[in-house]
Amino acid sequence: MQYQSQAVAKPYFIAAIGLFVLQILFGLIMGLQYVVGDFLFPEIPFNVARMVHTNALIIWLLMGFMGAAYYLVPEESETELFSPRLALVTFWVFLAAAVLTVAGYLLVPYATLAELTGNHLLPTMGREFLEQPTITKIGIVVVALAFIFNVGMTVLKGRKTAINLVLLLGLVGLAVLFLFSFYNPTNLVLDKYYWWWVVHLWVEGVWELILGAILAFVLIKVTGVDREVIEKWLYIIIAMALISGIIGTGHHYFWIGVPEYWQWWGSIFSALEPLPFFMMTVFAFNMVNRRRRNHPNRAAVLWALGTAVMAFLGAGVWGFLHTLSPVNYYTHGTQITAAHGHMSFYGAYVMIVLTIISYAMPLLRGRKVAASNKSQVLEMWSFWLMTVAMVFITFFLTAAGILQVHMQRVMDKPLPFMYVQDQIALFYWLREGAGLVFLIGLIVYIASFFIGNNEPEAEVVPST
Amino acid sequence: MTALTQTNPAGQLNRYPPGDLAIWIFILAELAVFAIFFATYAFTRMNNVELFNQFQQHLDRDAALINTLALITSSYFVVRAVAAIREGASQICVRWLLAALGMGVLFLAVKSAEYGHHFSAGINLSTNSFYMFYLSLTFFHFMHVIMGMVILAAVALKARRGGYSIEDHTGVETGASYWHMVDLVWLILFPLVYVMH
Amino acid sequence: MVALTLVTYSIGRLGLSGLDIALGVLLLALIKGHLIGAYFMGLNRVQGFWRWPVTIWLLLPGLLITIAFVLAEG
Amino acid sequence: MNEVFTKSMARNIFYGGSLFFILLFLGLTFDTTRQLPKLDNRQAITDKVALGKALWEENNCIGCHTLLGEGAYFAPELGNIYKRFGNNKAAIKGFIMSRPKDGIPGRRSMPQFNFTDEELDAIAEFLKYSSEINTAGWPPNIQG
Repeated sequence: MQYQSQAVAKPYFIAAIGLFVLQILFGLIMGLQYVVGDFLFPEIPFNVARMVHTNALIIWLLMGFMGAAYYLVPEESETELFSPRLALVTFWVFLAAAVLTVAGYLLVPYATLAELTGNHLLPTMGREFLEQPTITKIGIVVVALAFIFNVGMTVLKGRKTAINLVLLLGLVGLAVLFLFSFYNPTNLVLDKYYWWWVVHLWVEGVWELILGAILAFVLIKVTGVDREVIEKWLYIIIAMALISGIIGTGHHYFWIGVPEYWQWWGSIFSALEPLPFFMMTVFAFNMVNRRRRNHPNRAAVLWALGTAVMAFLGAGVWGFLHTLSPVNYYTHGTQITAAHGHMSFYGAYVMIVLTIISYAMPLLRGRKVAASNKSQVLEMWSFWLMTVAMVFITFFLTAAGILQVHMQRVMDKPLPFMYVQDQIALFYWLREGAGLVFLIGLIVYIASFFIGNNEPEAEVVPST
Repeated sequence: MTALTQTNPAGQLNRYPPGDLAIWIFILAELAVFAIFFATYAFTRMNNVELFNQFQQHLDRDAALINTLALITSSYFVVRAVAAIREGASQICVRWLLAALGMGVLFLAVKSAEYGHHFSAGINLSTNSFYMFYLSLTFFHFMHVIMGMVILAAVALKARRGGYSIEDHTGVETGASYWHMVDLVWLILFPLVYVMH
Repeated sequence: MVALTLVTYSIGRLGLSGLDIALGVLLLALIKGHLIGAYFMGLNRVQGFWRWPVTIWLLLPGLLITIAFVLAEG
Repeated sequence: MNEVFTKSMARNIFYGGSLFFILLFLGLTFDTTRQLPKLDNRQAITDKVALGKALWEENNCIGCHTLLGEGAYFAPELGNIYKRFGNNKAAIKGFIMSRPKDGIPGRRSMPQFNFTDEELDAIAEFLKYSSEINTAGWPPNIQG
């Protein structure tokens, strides 16, 4: 750690991991409800568990992004953070808002929460992923503004690198696009059209800038490859991401009541969306192969490479699988979508946050370069457990999805939804099993922070 | 064609195409989009031959001819501009670039007139699948022409200030490569959409 | 180039149709495209990997278009 | 030509390319907005439909169901439920009303929301409106 103020990243990372655990626990509850329909009913109905699962994910990824920004921006700018105090204040505000919101979901019925928070004044609730009460949304905007102000001022007074600028651009885009969550017309088609400006343009647009910037930062640190080389690749990759991703929004506009030309525009551009992820994989492996040094933090290198591979598989391959409109006609809104959603969020965004945590946490905890060998071995075990579990979750959901599509959409005498769900229950059981393995991986991951702290730092294994 | 041949030292082959390699990665991505677009056009036509043939007749082939000639000429001017800067003649290079830009303006003017004609006839993207493809493809290309012209203009401005030399003229080659790509795409687009049936 | 374009144009003007004509027009376009790639873009002076993208780009959609047109006839 | 691939060119492509596609996207959005009145069934939007949509949102129906294929995959698609129930609003109302408070042992069940008759009517009206949006022929069949 080169700058004192980088330390503010630590509470962000810890809170992120905490919310990660919450997310996985509720994921397991939902998984069980898929096969034991009345599990926890009516105390925690499925929709509540799902809100906690998805919102916790979004919040902890945002926490991770913020922590990453607070960690890497001072180092890139070669100056202390503009205001570490502001960063801590926003942290507590953000965490309090998140905890209160989740408590609201769990303690009162959703309709009561809507009433209590005055949803009728500015109705924004009750849309997928944007279920937060309006007041929480306003809180998110305030936190985001304070955060961007803080990071922006730091960049302004310090060195401006490509990584800095791309990260900042991604964060500003994130905040600006979030404003569309306040637009909720009664016209369902318009509602959906602009809802995607938040959801799609986040995950397949500006978040990719953040992802690219963090990955580039970690690769510079762990490989020692020349900054010029890494930064120009960063630009090319994010250029491809936006070029394909912006019009690629069209792949959500196939069946929601907008003109049919979106089927063509959406199919053609989203067919290119795997390209930036493919380039990212090539890039990450290339840089590691051209490394100038062997970094003692082998776990961080593993996470970085894992991100590139899993993002390509989850977002690229599994996305392409059902992105063409003639295919999507049958797969839209089935377990295929769920399969893609799981692997792409894990591969692209969960793993990049875990990458930066893996790189930064030992330094934030007072190590010079890396954690002890023992901690790292545990961490790498958790990497494999979670990643392999996620691959299996994706396989099982894909299998369930294919069967669902066949029975419910393709067969001559299509079967009703609930009947089909019973038929494919086996795969939901298997998915739940894989989910448990994921939880074990997560426990091992957390253990890696507590075990091996008394041992000496890992040293570079000289390579031949 | 010999007059158009590049003025590199004879017999020497390069490892990389002229211009910055980054633009070539971009060009490949763009070409890929157009290739998919062309193929989808052809396959959609396969299922609606009648419709496509019927409405294809409504297009203005005279305008398209002028535009094809405009783009080819313009590309040729750009080749001359690159040749000029390779000999260090900045001001000649600027003149050729301006000439190329002029042809670009001609293209835009003719194409805009065509669009004006379509729109006043109430034709839009949702009219039928032929017009969907015709308008999408040509408009997407139209925007590329504008983009290419912005790039050429930027290059011309820098050249006018003497920003390029015999040793360092990658910028000119980069802009030129992009412009040729725009031309290349139109060369396929023209027969495919206007003529073939 | 100009001459080839004029041929294409007159085919359009005369309203000629049919599979062979259409494919002939396509062939002319591919030749023109190749000339652009080889001479204007200067790819005939490039060796190795980068020499081929434009050629491949011409051939691949060319092939697909041909298939589609042939199938449309049959 | 010592540098075949420069950072500044990569940066220019990023900014130029992104701007280009943002403009294209806005252009398509503009055209979509102009075409929408013909497709989105907006003439059917009444106060009742608006109330129905508000209830749909404030009870987080999207947390289990999909609507035009978007939402959760735990319960059936509702974009065409009006048609699946035989264009019968009473059937929709009856189904929502009849959900047992404590669920069905071992099976998935919709919660009992205790809606008033006016609210049920509004929800049914909202679902009727949704089913008449022009969705390019989706879903493939009545099962959603």
